[in-house]
Amino acid sequence: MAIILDNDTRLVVAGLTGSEGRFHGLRNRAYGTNLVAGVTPGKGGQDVEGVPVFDTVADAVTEAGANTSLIFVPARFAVDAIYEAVDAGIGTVICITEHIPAHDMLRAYTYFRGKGTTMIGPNCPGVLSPGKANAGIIPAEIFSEGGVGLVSRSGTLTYQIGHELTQLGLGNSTIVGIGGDPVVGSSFVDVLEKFEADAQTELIVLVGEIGGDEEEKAAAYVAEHVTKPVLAYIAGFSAPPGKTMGHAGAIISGSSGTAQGKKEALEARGIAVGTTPTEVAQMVAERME
Amino acid sequence: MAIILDNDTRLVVAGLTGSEGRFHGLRNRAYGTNLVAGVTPGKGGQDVEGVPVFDTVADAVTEAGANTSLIFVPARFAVDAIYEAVDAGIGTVICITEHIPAHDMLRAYTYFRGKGTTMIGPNCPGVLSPGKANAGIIPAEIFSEGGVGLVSRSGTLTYQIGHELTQLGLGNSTIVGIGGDPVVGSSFVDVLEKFEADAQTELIVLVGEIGGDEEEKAAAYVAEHVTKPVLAYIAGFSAPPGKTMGHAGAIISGSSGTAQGKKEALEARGIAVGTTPTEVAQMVAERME
Amino acid sequence: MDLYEYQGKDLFRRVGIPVSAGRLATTPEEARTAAEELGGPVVVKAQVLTGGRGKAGGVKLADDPADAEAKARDILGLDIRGHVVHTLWIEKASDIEREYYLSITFDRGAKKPLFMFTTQGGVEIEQVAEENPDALVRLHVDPLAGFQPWVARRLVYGGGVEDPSEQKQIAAIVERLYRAFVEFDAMLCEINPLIVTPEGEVKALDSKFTVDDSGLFRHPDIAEWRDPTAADPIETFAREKHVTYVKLDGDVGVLANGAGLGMSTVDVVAHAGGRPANFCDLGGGGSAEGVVDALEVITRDEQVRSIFFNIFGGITRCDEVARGILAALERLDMSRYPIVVRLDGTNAEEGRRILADAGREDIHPEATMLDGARRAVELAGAAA
Amino acid sequence: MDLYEYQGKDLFRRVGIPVSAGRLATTPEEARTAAEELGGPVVVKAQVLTGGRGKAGGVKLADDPADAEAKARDILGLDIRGHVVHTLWIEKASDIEREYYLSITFDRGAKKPLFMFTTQGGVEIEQVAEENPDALVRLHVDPLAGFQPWVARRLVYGGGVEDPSEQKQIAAIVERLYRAFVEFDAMLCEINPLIVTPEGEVKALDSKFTVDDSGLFRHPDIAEWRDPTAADPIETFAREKHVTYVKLDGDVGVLANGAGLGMSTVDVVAHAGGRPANFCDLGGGGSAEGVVDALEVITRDEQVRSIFFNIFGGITRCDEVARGILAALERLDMSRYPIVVRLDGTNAEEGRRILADAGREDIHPEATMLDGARRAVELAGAAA
Repeated sequence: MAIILDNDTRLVVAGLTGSEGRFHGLRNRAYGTNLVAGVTPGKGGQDVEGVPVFDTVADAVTEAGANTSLIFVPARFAVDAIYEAVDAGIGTVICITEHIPAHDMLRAYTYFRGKGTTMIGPNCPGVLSPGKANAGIIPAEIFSEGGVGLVSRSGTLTYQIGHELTQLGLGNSTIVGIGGDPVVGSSFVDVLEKFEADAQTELIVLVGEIGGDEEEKAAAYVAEHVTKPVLAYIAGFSAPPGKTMGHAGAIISGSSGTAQGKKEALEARGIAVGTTPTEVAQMVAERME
Repeated sequence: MAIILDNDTRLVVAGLTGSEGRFHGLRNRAYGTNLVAGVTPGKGGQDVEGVPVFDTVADAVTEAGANTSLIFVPARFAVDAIYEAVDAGIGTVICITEHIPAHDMLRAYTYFRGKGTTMIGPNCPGVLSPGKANAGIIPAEIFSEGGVGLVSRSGTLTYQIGHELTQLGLGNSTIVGIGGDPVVGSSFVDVLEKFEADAQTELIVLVGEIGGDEEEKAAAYVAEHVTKPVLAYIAGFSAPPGKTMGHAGAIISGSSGTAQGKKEALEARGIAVGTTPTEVAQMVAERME
Repeated sequence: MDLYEYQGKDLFRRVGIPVSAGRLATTPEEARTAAEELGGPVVVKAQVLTGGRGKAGGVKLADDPADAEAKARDILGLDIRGHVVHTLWIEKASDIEREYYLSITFDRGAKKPLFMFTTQGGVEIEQVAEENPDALVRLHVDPLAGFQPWVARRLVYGGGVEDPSEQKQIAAIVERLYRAFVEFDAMLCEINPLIVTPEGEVKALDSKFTVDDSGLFRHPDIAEWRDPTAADPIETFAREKHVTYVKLDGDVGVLANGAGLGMSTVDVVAHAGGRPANFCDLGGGGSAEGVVDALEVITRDEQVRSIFFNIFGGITRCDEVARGILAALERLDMSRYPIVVRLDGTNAEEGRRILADAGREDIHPEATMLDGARRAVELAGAAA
Repeated sequence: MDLYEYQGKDLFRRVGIPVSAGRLATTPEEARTAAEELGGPVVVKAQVLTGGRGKAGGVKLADDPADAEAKARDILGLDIRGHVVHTLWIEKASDIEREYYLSITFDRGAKKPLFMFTTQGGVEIEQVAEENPDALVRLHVDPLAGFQPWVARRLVYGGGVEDPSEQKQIAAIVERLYRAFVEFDAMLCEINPLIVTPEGEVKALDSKFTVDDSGLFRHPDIAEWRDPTAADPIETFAREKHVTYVKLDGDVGVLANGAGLGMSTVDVVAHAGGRPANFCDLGGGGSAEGVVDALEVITRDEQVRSIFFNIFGGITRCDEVARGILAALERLDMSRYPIVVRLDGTNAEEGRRILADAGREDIHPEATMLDGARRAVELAGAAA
C-alpha cells in the first residue's frame, strides 16, 4: 500500500533536461520508480537516457500515461508548472523547487485544493515509499520498507530520524517531506489522514519545527481522527524570535510558533515528543515491539 | 417540499431601502415569505415597515438568522453583494439585478460554485414556491400550489405558461426563473436535479430560448438522470442570427443556439416540445391526468 | 457591442499585439492621402460589422496612392450583407507566409474563457472545426486563477507551430489577447488570420472584437465608438428611445413585456401564418410613456400593417399599458394601424375597461395570446 | 525582508494611503533642515527594525528646527533592543483625535490573507486580542477572488466606526492596503496607529511592512532598500557569502546541512548542556568551497570556542564536506577551534577516511549526532 507513491505511480519530471531534474529523475528511476516522461518546453521529441521528453504535461499524460508530476524547474516557472500539471489531470504533484513567492503559492493552493489534487511541497525533499517508488531527493538507500509513516517539514532531519530507525531495524511505509515554506500543498493533517487510511502504516512519526501552527492543528486532528500511535519531534527550541531559521516558514512571530508551544500542544493530546532524534527513534522502537 | 424556497426560508433583501427592493421585498412578505432582514450599508439600525436593516449581510445572518439573500442592488454593486452573501454563509442567493458585466459574473460563478452556494440569476424574476415563499418579482397571485415544476430563462413567458396551467386547474411546486444572462448561477441542469429530488414535483416544464447550449445539456441530463416526465417550450424560432433578443444571452451565434436545434436536441431525448405556450399547458394537463 | 476591425486593432495595439500601420478614410481622397503617408502598397478594407467582406469585394490591394483612391471609390457605398460601407481602413500591405487563427471567447457552457488556435487560419473557424477538428486546439482558462503561461504553450505546441521564434511570438500574443479580453470586458477577441511574414514576424491581420454591453460603463472611450450608421436606422432610433427592438422582415408589429414573452409572441405570430415585423420588449416597467415610445419606434417601419400588443402583467400594470396606447393614439399618427390588444395579469380587467371605454374601432381586444396573434395576422393581410 | 517605517510609508503613498509629509535625516543638521522644510512642529522618529522604540525614547516631538536638531542628537546612536539608530524620519506632527489599528497578514493556517481592524489602536494588537477580543475584527480574503468591497464594509461596520466620512476613508484605505499587500509581495502590512485627526482626516501614522524574500525579484527597487547596517555584521557577511546563518549567543559553532537538521543540531547542543553560537545551514549542495565560506562566517564570531559539523549526506556528499574542512584549515586561521565532525549518509565512509588520513589533532570524529554535540560542548568548555 503506502501513501502518495506506490507501484501504480507513473512519474513525469518537469525539468528533466535540466541538471537537477536529470540527476534526481534518473536516480529515482534507478531506484525502481516508473519514470515515464519528462517535460521541457521546446524539447519535445528528445529523450533523456531513453525517457521521452514532451513539450507539455498534457502530452506526457496522453502519450505516456503520467499520473504523478515531480517539479524541478526554477522558482519563477514552478508555479506555472504546478498549474499545468493540475490542469493536465495529474493527480499528485510534488514540487522540490525552493524560493517560490508566497503569494503565488497562495493563489495556486486555493486553485488546486479546489480540484482535489494532492500536492506535496514546494521546497521539500519529496516523497519515498521504500521498495515502491521515490520522487525527489530523499536518499532512498538509507530507508527500508516497513510500518512507520514519517512526515516532516524538513529534509535532512528526516534522513537523520529515518537513519536512526533503520539502525534499530525499523522500516517505513512512506516518508513525506511536506516542505518548509509558509504555504505548502499538503499539511501535516492532510498526510496524517492518508497514513491513518493506509493499511501498511502501523505508527506515525511527525517531525515539526518552529513557525506556523500546523503542528498544533495536527495535534487536534490526531486526537479526533487518528487511531494509530503518533510520536513527534520538534526542532527549533533554541531559535530566537523574529529570525527565519533557513526555511521561510521557520520563524517565531510574537508568541506564536515556538517549539515549546508545539510540544505542549502535542503532549496535551497525548502525543509523546522526543527530545532528540535518537530518543524519538528509540520511542518508536519501543512502541513497535 | 418544493425546491430552493420553502417554509424554512429566512429572507434577507440586499437593497431593501431602495425603491425596488422595498416594493418587492414587502410584496414578498405580504405573500407570506419570512422576510427577516434588509441590508443597506450605512443604514444599519433602521427598519422598513418593521423589518430590521443591517449594515452587512453577516449581521443579518448573526442577528436575524437569514439563510437566503435576495439581491436588488444596482449592477455595479450586485456582484459584491453576491460575494458578501456567499462569504456570510448564506446558502441560497437570488439576484434580480440586470446588466451585471459578464466577466464579473464569470469570476463570481467560479467562486460560489466552489462554495456549494445555490445561486439563481442574475437578471431573473426570482423563485416562487406557491403557498410557501416568494423571493423576487414573480406575480404570485397567478400561480397555485401543485405538482408542476417550472424552470425558465424568461420572466413573463413563465407567467404566461403558469397562467395557462392555472386556467387548466394545475398548480406548481416551484417556479424558477434562472435568468437570461450569458452566465447564470444555476443552469437548467442544476434546477432539474433539484426537481428530480423533490417529492412534491410530479412533472417538469422547461422553458428555454435561443442562445447557448443549456437546453441541449438539459436534454442529455434528463435522458440520463430524470425519471419524472419533462415537457419543454422554446422561444425564438423567428429570431435572426447575430441579434440579441432582449436578454444578453439570447443570441444565435453562427449555427449554434437556434431554437430549432434545441427543439431537435430535446425531442431526440424524448422530451416533447410544445409549439405555443398554450399547447405546452395542454400537454402538461394531459400528462397530469 | 461589435467593434470594427480598426477599433479592435486599436485595442490590440494597446496591449502590445503587433498590427500593421494604417489610417482611416471615409472618402477616396482620404484613402489616397492615407496611402501616401503609409508608403508602398496598401490594402483598402471596408469597415463593416459583418463577415464575408472579402468575397463581396470589400478588401482590395492597391499598388500606389492613385490605385488606393480608385479602389476606395469602388468599395465605398458597397452593400455587404445589408451593411453599407461608409468607412475604410487603409493598411500597409503585408507579405504572408502562413496564416494561423487565434481567438478567445466566452464559453457559456463551460462558464470559462475558451482559447482556440489552429495553424489552418484564414478560413472560417467553423469549417476547420468540422473538417479537421484535430487541427484545432481548444483550451479553457480558469477565470479566477487567470492566465498562466502553460496555456500559451499548450496552444502553440498543440497547434504544431515548430519554429521557436514563432512559438515565442505567438505565446506572447496569446497572453496579451487574454489581457485584452479581460481588461476590455470582451465576449470575443478573434485574430483571423494571424499571419507569419516571410521575415518570420507574427502579427494580427484582422480583428473581430465584441465588448459586453453591460461592461461598457468601465470603458467610456469604447462606448463612444458605437456607430449609429452601422445599425438599421429604426434600431438606432429605438436605442435613443431606450426601447429594446430588433427589426424583422414582416408586416405584423409586435410588442410584448419581457424578452421571453416577446420572442414567443413573434413565434406565435409566425405560427399563425403571419410575418412578424419586429421583436419589441416593453421591459419590466412598462409605463404609459414607454408604450408611446415603443409605438413610435415600431411605426417607423413602413412595412408594418397591424400591431399586436401581448401583455402579461407582472410588475407591468395592464391599466398603464392601456393608457399608453390611448396616449399614443392621440399623439402619433396611428390611423393606418389596427391594434390588437391582449392583456392579462396585473390590473388586466381595468386595462381592458379603459380600452373599451375609449370606444375606438381601431383597437381590437383579444382574450388569449394565440387569438391575438391570429387576429393581428388577419388584419395585416386585410390592410396590405 | 522587514522595511523601515519610511520605506513602508513610501509604498503606502504609492497605492494612495494617506501619510504625513516627511524627510529622512542621518545627522542632527539634516534633521534641522528637514524640520525647516516641513514647517511647524515635527516628530523625530528613530528608524529601527524592532518594536518598542517609543518607550526606548526613539520618538520625540520637536517644536521647531532647533528643537528637532536637539532631539535628533538625542536619538541618533541610541541602542533600541540591540538596534543602533543611524537614520531618522522627520515628519510633520499630527493632531490625534482617535487611534485605530489596521493590518493585513499572511494567515498561514487558513492559507489566506487576513485583515485585522480595531478602533482600539495605538497599542500592541496582541494585547487587544487578549483583553478585548470582541473589539478586534478578523476577516479573510480569498486569494483568487481577490478583494471585494464588502470586506472593507465588514471591517469598518464590524469595528464600530460610526462617522460616515471616516467609514468611507477607512474603506478606501483597506482596499489600497490589500493592493499594497499583493502588489509588493508583502507578508505583513500593518498601520498602527491609523489616526483620525480633529479635522476628521484618516491617515497612517506608522507602518510595519514585511516583504517576502522570494518575491523580491519582482521588486528590484525594494530589494535595494536592504540595509546592511541593520543586521548583525556577521549575518551581513554571511549574506554576502550566500551562507544561511543566524547568530545566537553561545560558544559552540554549529554547521549542519539542511534547515531542519540545523535547528535540531542547535537544540541537541543545548540539550547536551552547551550554548550554541549560531545556526548555520550548509544547504543542499554542500561543496567544499561552501564549507570554507561557512567556516569563515562562523569564525568571525569571537565567542566561538569549538565547532560541530553535523552532516547527514543526501545530495550533500560527506567526502566533499571533509575536503572542505581540510581546505578551510589550510586557508583560514583555525588554530583556536577544535572541530568535532559527525558524518553519515552519502559517501560517509570516504569522508571519514579523508579526515583520518589528514591526521590532524584538532579534528575530532564522532559517530552520532548526540555524541558529537556532547564532545563539542566539552571542548568549548575546555577552551574557555
